[in-house]
Amino acid sequence: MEIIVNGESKTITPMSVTAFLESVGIDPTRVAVELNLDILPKGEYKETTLREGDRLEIVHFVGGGGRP
Amino acid sequence: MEIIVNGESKTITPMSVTAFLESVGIDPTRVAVELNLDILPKGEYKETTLREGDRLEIVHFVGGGGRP
Amino acid sequence: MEIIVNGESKTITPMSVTAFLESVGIDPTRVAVELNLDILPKGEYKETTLREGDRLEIVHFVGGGGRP
Amino acid sequence: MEIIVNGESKTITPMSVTAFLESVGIDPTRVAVELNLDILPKGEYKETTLREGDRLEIVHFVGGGGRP
Amino acid sequence: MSANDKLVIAGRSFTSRLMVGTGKYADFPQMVQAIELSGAEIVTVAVRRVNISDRSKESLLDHLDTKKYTLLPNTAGCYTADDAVRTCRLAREAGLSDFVKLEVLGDEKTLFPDNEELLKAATILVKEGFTVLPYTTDDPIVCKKLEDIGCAAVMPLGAPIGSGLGIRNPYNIRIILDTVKVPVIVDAGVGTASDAAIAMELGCDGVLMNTGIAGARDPLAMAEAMNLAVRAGRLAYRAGRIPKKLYATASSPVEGMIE
Amino acid sequence: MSANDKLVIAGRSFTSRLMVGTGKYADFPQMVQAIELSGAEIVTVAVRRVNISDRSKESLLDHLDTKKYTLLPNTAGCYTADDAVRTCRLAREAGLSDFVKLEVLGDEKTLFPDNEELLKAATILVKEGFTVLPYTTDDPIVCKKLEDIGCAAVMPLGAPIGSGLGIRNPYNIRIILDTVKVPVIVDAGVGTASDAAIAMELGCDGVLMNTGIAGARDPLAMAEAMNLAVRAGRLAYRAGRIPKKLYATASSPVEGMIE
Amino acid sequence: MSANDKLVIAGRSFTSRLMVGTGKYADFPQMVQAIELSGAEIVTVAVRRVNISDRSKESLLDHLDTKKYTLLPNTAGCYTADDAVRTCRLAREAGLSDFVKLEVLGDEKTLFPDNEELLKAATILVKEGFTVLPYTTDDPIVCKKLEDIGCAAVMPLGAPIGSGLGIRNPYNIRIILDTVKVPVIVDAGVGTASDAAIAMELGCDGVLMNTGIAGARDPLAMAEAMNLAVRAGRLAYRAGRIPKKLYATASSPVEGMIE
Amino acid sequence: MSANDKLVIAGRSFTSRLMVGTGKYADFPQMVQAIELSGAEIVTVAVRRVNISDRSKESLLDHLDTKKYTLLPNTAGCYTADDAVRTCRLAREAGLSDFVKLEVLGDEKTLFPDNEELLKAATILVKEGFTVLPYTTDDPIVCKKLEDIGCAAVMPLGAPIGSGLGIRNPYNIRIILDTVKVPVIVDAGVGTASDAAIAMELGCDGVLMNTGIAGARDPLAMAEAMNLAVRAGRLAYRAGRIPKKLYATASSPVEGMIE
Repeated sequence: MEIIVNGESKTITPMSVTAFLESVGIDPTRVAVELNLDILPKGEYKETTLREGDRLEIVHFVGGGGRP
Repeated sequence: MEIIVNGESKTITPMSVTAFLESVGIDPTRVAVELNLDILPKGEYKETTLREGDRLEIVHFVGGGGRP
Repeated sequence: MEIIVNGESKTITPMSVTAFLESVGIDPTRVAVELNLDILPKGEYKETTLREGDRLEIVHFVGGGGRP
Repeated sequence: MEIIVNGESKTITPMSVTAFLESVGIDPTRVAVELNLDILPKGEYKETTLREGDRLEIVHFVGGGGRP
Repeated sequence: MSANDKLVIAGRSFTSRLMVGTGKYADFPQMVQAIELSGAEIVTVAVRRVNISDRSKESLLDHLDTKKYTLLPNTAGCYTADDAVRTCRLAREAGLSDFVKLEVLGDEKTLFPDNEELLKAATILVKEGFTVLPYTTDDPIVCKKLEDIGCAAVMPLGAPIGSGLGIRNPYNIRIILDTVKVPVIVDAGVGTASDAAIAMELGCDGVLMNTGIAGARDPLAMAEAMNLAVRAGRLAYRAGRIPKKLYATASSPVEGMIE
Repeated sequence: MSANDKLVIAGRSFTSRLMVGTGKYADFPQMVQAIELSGAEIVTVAVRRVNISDRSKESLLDHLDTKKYTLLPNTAGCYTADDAVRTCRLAREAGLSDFVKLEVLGDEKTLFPDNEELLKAATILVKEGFTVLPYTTDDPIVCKKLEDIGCAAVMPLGAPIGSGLGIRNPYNIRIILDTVKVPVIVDAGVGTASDAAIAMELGCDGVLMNTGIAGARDPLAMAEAMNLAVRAGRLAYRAGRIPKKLYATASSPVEGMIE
Repeated sequence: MSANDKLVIAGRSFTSRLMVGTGKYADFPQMVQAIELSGAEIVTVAVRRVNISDRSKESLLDHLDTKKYTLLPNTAGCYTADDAVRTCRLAREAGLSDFVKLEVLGDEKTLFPDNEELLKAATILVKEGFTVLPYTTDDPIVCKKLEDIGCAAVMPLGAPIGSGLGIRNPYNIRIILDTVKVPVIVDAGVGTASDAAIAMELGCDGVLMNTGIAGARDPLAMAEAMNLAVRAGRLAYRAGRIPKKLYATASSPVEGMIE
Repeated sequence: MSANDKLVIAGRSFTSRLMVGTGKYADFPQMVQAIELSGAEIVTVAVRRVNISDRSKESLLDHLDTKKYTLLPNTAGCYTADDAVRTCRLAREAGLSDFVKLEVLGDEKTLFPDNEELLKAATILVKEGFTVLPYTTDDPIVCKKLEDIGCAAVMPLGAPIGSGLGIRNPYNIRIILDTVKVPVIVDAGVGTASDAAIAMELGCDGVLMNTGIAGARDPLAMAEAMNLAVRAGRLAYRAGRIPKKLYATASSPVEGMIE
């Protein structure tokens, strides 16, 4: 099935968010996840199963945004 | 009857706005009139008769409001 | 004979300062003349005869020297 | 006899500069002495005897003179 | 050269780039003389209730020749968009034109504008066909929004009203000049002639002031000073000043130095 | 009011408080027009050797009406008291008056004055009956010494010659104004109209400039700008500006606000 | 004395009054060293999409000790209230605290804040329990509104982001300090150490910077300089500086001068 | 980095670039503590007559550890070259070194230096083997002459003594830095920490102050502030600040913005 991750479509087999993050090598403690525009609390990664057409935003902290 | 003119109540006999302005010695061409919060066009002064409880605002230009 | 005029040597026949100025086409009223480092008053141009080795400075006003 | 010390006249018996400094309780190592407008080197305090009319300037360091 | 250098606001053109207020003068004759000496063509006036009980007081319009001057009613003293809009509607009815100097103050102490309310009021007034000249802060983003709304000019403050501090932040004024296409008129802060000249040298299209003139020890002399200063600053802006350098070179020819 | 507000130097009075130089113009006609537009009455000129070999060049005096303008010969380019004194003597002989703008430069790079040499030259020239207008730094002590020597005015720099940096240190200028009684004329540094206005607002008696005008993209427009700016600054100084405050108060009457 | 002089934001107290960004460094080790030398306890970070395809890149959190530093996620790059709010929610989920540095930009060129959108976003975020530190202009009215909304501090710019122009308008900053009770932190504009000292001497509670340090030729030396400067400025503010005077008096006793 | 960044004067090197005076303190203990907190290694002292009649007064040297601090006797209060030279000779005899801070004042009101007398005194003292540190104006020509005479440093004022006006003319200081090779130490005018930082950021080699610290409400806090500020300014100067720009660019990466 197809999902959209950070704007790019990806083909995956049905799996939980936790499983997906592992599959792409992302440490769940270091990111925030938005599922179809709503924040997905870390506690719900495990029982949340990704569905066809889901839109995932996975973000983390990067350097920047301070001001001179 | 009673009307409110510029915040102060005044006792008058029923009359047109034109008549009222004359009665208080105001040149209609030099002012603007608001009747119950709506602008009263100069053209309507004559046929507009004041009613009990009407709120009149009569304003003109004064020095001020420029900025240093 | 030789004289030095504004730093350059010039060969002339003995003559007065007035004559010399005319010979080089200078209007005496527009300049000041220094003869051997001393100011030569305009009144003395006529009777002053140039001698071998005399140093003449002839200056005038030019644009400049104001400050922005 | 009379001498002038820092602008004030003082009556003393003939004595050396060292003796005088002791008499007024001044530590020689902490001051500089000018005798009749000439610097008196510390080494000469002992053998220098004060004479009638001598002008002594005795100075030391005080707080001040820095600039904000 | 100034002949063809007009200030154009909403299609109307003016020769003078100085606009003046009518407040704080000793009396009407002094006000009239000062305005005359300032050379201003646009004069701001406030809108206030007629005093019904005492009609003795003369009216401003007995003194100001409305053929000669363009009256610019202002909303001085309004603290909400609603008050300002209402005042503008009254002003249009009392006056002859659609021009209004829109100000919505945020605080009685500093008289800084409340840009949030200002934007609301400007939106309504432009829709109602007013020619809106808004008094605002030296904020390029707000100025751009005012232009996009359809204001005929933007009037950023140089410094707080009546402060006489001049153009506190010429950098922001320059950014505003780079950002909007409508005329930029410095409103508030001018304390002396050089302040007005500096505003014009930055490239502003005009300057509006009141206290700077009316509050001076000699308002008439200051009115004339401001008149000259605005023209001087405009001319200097157009003339193209010399660059600033840490040192420079003599303006005298070096050749021919006596030895 | 300016009618009776004259600049008086050594007993001679002038209506204009702007003095201009004659260097750096494209040609004589441009120079003449610029001087005309500046309104200046005192014009500084340099003293140089006549070119004997080539007499084709026109003379400055073919263009400057000496009935209309007071020529102020300067010692630009002199680096010692002796050179400056010698130049002044020649200038007096070449010209018609005792007025000289005395400058003794300390360094070709910055063109800062050498005050030590300046004081020597001024002492000699005053003794010889010259009316000495010395170009100096913004140093109150040197200015006081120049006054005590008998100079007719002091001309502190606003900034280095040709720098266009304006009045870099108004504090020193103010102290000089408190210190000397002779006229204080800012000489050097003025880059644009507001600089000239600021000098006058400080209380200076005049301003002298050359590059500020001649070096502008449009010298004629800048000459007019400087003319207006000096008058604006003088008027503002005499008018008595409003005090500066962090905030201020509205210039509109508060009574009678609509509710 | 600094011992008991803490910066308190939303009940949390900090010893350092300098906050730093994490952008523009050559590499993570340089960033970490610079932050260390700056003495900052609060560090701003941006929120961005994880790069799914390439996981090689190290994460910021591999380098920043979150026990030692308080991370302050920012909404840099957001141009609408909605984007900013959404970014803050993600930041809270990704991080550990409710602190957010809220910025809503009005324009890509100048990076000035859009205060209208900022006020909308702040209102929503405060309701959702965020501790909001908003980046805004030096506008006292907006700062007061942000305080009234419930922001934990206000962060007016000293000058445009990355401009290095310092505190362009100290007058407005002073008015803001008179107007709000929450901490005032200058954010943006600091180019060198004295800029930071000046901000603190005005009475500001802190300074936030990034480019000023990261963009310097030697970021580590500048980080140390800013650390010292902020402490110097704060100490000077508390020490109570001498008044400014046109002249003054010698600091040496006059009695006992040698003759 | 500061480790190897020494101030070298006449072959002697110092770690601190701050020099302080000893006047105007409440009492000796406060003076000693302030000097300690300032981190200064060079301390200026005045030379005065011993009070013969009343020997009760403690001596400065009872409090200042001359092993720890280099005493720099000054000629404060001298108005002629002769007085200054005489005072220096006495100072050398009273003290241990050839270092003297030479000042010859021109006027009791402003305390500006008299450079003409200063140059005379400096010439004599250098011949007599003194290490001369002259207090002068911000005049590049005089500074060059002082260097040529053989002075070990030049100490231009930032502003009049005790004025607290800071560096009034940074342009002149920069020109002086371009003109001389000996250390340039700003002496006089510093009123608060940022003033000291600015002096160092200009590239000056050091700063000397007294009233700025001693006159503060809390001299100890200000002493520490100045200590930090001088180090901050020096570090910033060496770090190489970011350029100033009218606008700038965000310090956050644009790629990866959430949509």
